[in-house]
Amino acid sequence: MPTLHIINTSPNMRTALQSCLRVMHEDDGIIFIEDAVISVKKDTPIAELIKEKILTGKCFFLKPDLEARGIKEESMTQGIKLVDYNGFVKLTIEFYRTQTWS
Amino acid sequence: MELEITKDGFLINKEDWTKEIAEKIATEEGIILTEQHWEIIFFIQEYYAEYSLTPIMRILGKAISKKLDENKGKSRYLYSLFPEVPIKQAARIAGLPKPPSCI
Amino acid sequence: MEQKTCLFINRRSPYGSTHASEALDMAFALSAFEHRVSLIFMDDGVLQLMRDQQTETIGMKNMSPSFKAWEDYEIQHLYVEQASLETRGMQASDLLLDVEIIDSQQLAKVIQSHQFIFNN
Amino acid sequence: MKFTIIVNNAPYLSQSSDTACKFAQALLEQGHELVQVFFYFDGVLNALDNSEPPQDDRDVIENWSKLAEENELDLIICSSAALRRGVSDKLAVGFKSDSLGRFSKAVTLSDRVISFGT
Repeated sequence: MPTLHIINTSPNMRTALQSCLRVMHEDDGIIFIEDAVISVKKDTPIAELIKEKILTGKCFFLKPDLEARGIKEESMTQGIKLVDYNGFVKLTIEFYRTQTWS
Repeated sequence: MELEITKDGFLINKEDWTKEIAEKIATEEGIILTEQHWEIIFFIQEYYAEYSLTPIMRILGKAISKKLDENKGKSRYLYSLFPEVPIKQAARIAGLPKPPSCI
Repeated sequence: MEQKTCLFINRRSPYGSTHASEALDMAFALSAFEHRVSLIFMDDGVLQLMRDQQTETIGMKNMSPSFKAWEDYEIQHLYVEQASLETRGMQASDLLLDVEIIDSQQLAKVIQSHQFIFNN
Repeated sequence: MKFTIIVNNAPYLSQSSDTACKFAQALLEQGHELVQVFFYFDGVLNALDNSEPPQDDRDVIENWSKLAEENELDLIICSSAALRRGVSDKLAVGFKSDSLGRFSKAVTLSDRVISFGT
């Protein structure tokens, strides 16, 4: 029964993402919201860190938070998935439980 | 000497507590302390000293059942001694802080 | 009443913020109200279980004795992540309780065996 | 699906309360049930009455109040977290102060419990 991990802080400031990756199961998903959306940028150390997760197709980003921060599609790592609030709700149903990391 | 108490009548410094003060507070609560009361009062004082906690009713009852006597942990027994709100009244008489209202 | 399995993941150091102590209040309450609650300590959260906490000089209530009441509150398990201890130069003997020390893979399994996760 | 949402952060300093409110709105629009929104830690500050944000920015507290009114929601602030922070007498529309016991009941009834913030 996979978990949806919700990351809400920037991986450049906090260790939430690193801790999450350490204890997550391979079937789990991650959604990056709020300040965590900076993790979307391609060719960065963070992009490298989440590379495998992206390959499984279970890396999601909250689009309104990307837009708010002016992050353009062409600067994003390929393979990530964008969702709006409706999509976010659907993910929390698709996955069995959620775990928030700050 | 004027005792320092909170607006709810709980002792501010638990070092101020004496058996006489306990009796005075009990009178205010309309309770005359018997040996049975003292047993519970000492129990929650010891509990607080060990865990820095005044547990909620169900947990206290269980702890009393385990450590004192099965029947004494029953809420009927505790209510017979402290008829309003056992935890709150017993804590006040024992000179402990007001238990967290949340739980 | 349907009982749920609830897991608290404690990642914050005590005293620097209120996370540790208020999270414990919530965990104890959910457990006292019949849910099946376990606690995991990882990252700086392992500091919550450090022995010999002396809080008089910072003027805050010492929260560490309360952990010892975990059995009274029917907390199911207390887990500590090995890697988090190592990173902080700590070992089992630094802790005030006998806890289950588990590695990161085991921790992932523990998460999977719970319905609701609370992060603090 | 039955949801319980936990809001752990105060309004404004963090985005969490905004996100939680938008999430709540979306799930209600999809026809799901929101059993309870529970405010804990500094999240209880979301219930402060009389906040007056600048006119040209969003009003976080009012957004919650509106959502509660339109959907007859329970916005519950934890009474002991609130007491500690001086949030007691007058609460914003839709908010009620109650115990962790009330929250525990919501957990019982829910299929999903989702935390925002901390």
